Amino acid sequence: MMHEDEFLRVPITMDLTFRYAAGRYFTHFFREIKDNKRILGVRCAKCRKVYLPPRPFCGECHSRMEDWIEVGPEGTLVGFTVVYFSFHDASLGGVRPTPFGAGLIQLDGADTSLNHYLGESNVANLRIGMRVRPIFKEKREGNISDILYFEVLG
Amino acid sequence: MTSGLHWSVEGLAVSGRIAVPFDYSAGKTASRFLRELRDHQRIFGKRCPNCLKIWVPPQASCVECFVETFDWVELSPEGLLLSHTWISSPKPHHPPLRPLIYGLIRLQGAHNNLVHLIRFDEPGELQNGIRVKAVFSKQRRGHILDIAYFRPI
Amino acid sequence: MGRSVAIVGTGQTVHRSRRDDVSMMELVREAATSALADAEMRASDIDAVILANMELFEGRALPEMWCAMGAGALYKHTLKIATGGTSGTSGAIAGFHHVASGLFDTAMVIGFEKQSDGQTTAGMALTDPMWDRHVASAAIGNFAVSISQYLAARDVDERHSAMVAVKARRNACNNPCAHLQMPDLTVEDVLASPYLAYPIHRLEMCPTTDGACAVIFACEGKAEKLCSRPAWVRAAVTRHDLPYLGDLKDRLLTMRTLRDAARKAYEIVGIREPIKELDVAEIYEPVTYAELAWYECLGFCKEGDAWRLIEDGLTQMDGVLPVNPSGGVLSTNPIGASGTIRTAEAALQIHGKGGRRQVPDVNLALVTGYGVYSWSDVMILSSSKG
Amino acid sequence: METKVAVIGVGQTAYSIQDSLHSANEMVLDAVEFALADASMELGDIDAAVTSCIDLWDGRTASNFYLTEVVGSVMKPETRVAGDGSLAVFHGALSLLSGSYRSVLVVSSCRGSEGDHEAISNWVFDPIYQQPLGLDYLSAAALQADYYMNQFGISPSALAHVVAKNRENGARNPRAMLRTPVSLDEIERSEVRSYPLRAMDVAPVGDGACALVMAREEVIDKRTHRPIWIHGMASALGSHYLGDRVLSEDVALRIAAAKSYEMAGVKDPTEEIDLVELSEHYSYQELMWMESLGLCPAGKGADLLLSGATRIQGKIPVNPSGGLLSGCPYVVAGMARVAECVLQLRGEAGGSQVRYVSRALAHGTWGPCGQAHCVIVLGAHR
Repeated sequence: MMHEDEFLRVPITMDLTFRYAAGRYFTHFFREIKDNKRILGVRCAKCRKVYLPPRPFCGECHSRMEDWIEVGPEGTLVGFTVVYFSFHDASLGGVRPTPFGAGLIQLDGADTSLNHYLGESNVANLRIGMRVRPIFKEKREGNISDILYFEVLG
Repeated sequence: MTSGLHWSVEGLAVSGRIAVPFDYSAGKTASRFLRELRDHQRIFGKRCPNCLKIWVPPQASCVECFVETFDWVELSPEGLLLSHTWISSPKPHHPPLRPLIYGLIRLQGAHNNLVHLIRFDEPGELQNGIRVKAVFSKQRRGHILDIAYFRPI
Repeated sequence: MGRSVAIVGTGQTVHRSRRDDVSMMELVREAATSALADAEMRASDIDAVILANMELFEGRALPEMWCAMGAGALYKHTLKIATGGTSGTSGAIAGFHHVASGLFDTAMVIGFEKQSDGQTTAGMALTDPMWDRHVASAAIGNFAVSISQYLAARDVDERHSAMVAVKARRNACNNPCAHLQMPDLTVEDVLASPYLAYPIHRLEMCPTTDGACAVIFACEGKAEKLCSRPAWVRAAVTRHDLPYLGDLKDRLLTMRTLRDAARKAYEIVGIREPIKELDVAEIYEPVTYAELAWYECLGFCKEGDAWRLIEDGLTQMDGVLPVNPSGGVLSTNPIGASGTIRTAEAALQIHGKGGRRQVPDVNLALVTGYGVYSWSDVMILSSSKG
Repeated sequence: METKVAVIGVGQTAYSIQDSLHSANEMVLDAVEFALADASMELGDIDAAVTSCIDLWDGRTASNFYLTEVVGSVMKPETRVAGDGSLAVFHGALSLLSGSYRSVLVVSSCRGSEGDHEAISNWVFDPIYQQPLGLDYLSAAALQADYYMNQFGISPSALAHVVAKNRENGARNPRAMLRTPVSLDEIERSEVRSYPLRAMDVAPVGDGACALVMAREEVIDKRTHRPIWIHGMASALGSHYLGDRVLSEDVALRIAAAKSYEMAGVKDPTEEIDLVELSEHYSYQELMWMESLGLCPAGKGADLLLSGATRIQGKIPVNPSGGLLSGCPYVVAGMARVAECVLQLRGEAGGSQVRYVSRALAHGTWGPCGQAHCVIVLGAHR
């Protein structure tokens, strides 16, 4: 029978698909990674800052940026973590496997850093300042996962 | 090294998916309404103590007066079809009923209207102003679709 | 300049990890009716309604369409502000702008989040589909990376971080609305809790909460009649920054948005020594280390000295500047409401309605909001119109 | 309003069904640069930004984050109104009036081509009573259309005349997505999507961005700026549940219009408003919104339309831009209506220019079938 305190819930599963336009800058960036395994940043002509990921506009100088600069492929680990907690990944529609190492990588020649996976998930083997290099996928498609992770060189 | 600009004729597109299970609290008022559908196949509204209007589906507070409602009123499962639409090409977010027809229904005794599904084989022949009656699902789970649809009487 | 504006009423839900007894809309209603009761106002006395909430945490598009019904917003000007974690403070600043503009005499701002309806980390990690999303692990992962930088640069050890967690959850015991109330929590307990992401232990991170908070703003002339001790908005400053996590070097240490917003707010009010002149601070600390980092950004101490503040108890309830008597975000985190709660708690202290968490004689209160990677809001409330 | 605020710069991208070349921030950057150039200003001159975009339509969380740079809000104030662009204009004006800022950049963007508009709109409906029925913007609008047409005896051909007029206007507007006129026959033979609405009764979905520079009067330079003043503005929200509303009378719009007219000192809109740009997401809405705006009595929208009064050469032109039926992205729609009014008031509307305009009305709406509305009255004179 009914209980006054039986509170119901209504389950609804979202499953929406999107087709995001990469735009001029990410298109060029991903194409270079896909075709040539080259990582390109974009440089502000005013402040000379090299941005990764590349973007059309320097938010500091208010100027359009059009100078493409090859950076890396090696870089320096400037921050890291190992993620243990499990969570639902909306892109996968399921739980992302843990643990995994992740970090901020400043590629040689870039002024900003990129977040990405690390090939190392043991905290004891990670330190700020370590050198890293990207491991590219064999069959690249033109998106972020063309870089599988960054290998820690020591 | 600076490379030149190589703008492609057509930009890349990256496909993405947002797949997340949500689980929405119905809250005290809607839980009772949905339990009545599930357990007794009865449709209840709530009366505002201030303006005395009966709202269905029921709300914790009057839509217009914003005062708390307490008074539950059972409504007739029959009502009048005020407007309707049928969808020519239903999509995945639509329920499986075919043809898919929505109706705006004034239940006897209610101040406002209820939107629900209408079961009718010839959507092009459906007329506003006819009487319709709630048909309950055999399998009920405490859900607005425990009323499977309304059908013309 | 616009009119002077004050907060004349606040209301909060009972914040819990799951509020099965209310829908999202009814959660809003609980906060709204509580704020109206506090200010002895009726819904019809409110001229504009501003909601603050993040759509993808509960999978709602334009959630205010439904939830504003719980705020008595029928036929009123209603809008929603959504700026990530700062939604609640940006909503409050929008409420201030509404009344200061002269177009509305009163406005109610309601922040809310019903995280048990959704998957917050999933929603939060739905960032830039080009770069960030594939690797994003939301607030926990992002803070963990930034904390690794913070630990490398500062003489802080994990015990200092744990002390912040203990302070928050003990303060929360004085706040009947607070979600995590842990009177017996110790530094050892915090450090013994499992890692979520190195170096963040579970008890160093904010919880996920179902909750809502409403704040009522009124113009000068009305505010004095509605409230015996209105909390006047003396400064409201927002700063946003570059979009990607890696755009800012040593994000936690620099947090230039918070530094600049605080500097500007202090300048407007004429504050030179914040730790001495402010009476209470309600700051948005999603993780223990953020509170330590914000101490420096807010000028509460010299660069690198944040650990001394917590070690010496200067930000405890009986310290020189109590920080987060409410228990803070570490104790209660309905994200869209978290900034509104900071605003409400600061106002409550000025109203003198803090109950067991009341700090004596509060005339100047600081509010901060934090969102996305590096967005900041700063507000200063005062018992005097200025 | 004692203090005066004005729009001093307008920028719009060309609106398109799909812009596969640009990402949202690139699109917004174009609109922002147009608006700044139009106002003879630089980003550094702007005190704050107000953005309008909606996470679910953008398919990402805190979707204004990737606009921070291009709207100039690095180390500056920005707030995001998660709703129609007309509300962002409202909020921009309001934050100027509050004295907090002297100039603001308001920006609206949407890339409708990236997601499924109808599937997304299902997530607007409350998850307990309405969403599980599968309601979406189209089916809710169709229920309203049927109710309205039934109530007042409006024929499907009146709807077709709305489409024909707007598509004819849109053919003259270089920013419209659809720039070909269509015949009544083509409209009435287009497939039924959700009875009684046919494919051509439904505004197309697409991509684009709009930006406006707004300022307080003290920063307006008479030599370089051509300010268009905000005379009145108001918004109102109706009930979320379709069954709570009398679907043929839009109370929320009537209230928003009345408040906006009062602020602008407009007593008789039919005499004092020279042009209307309204948000007809579906053809029948143009008729309903005209009635609620007080341009004609209830149920007489079709008569007003068929009299020719709302054509570009008529007494009160409605949607000389071609309106939403000629294509303007969701969310951007309400801000673009303001932009079009500004161009008209300046006499810069090109092929869609209306001859005598000194006061214009812009309207935005969001939520299921007109749940919420914003009305902004603009004028060429202070």
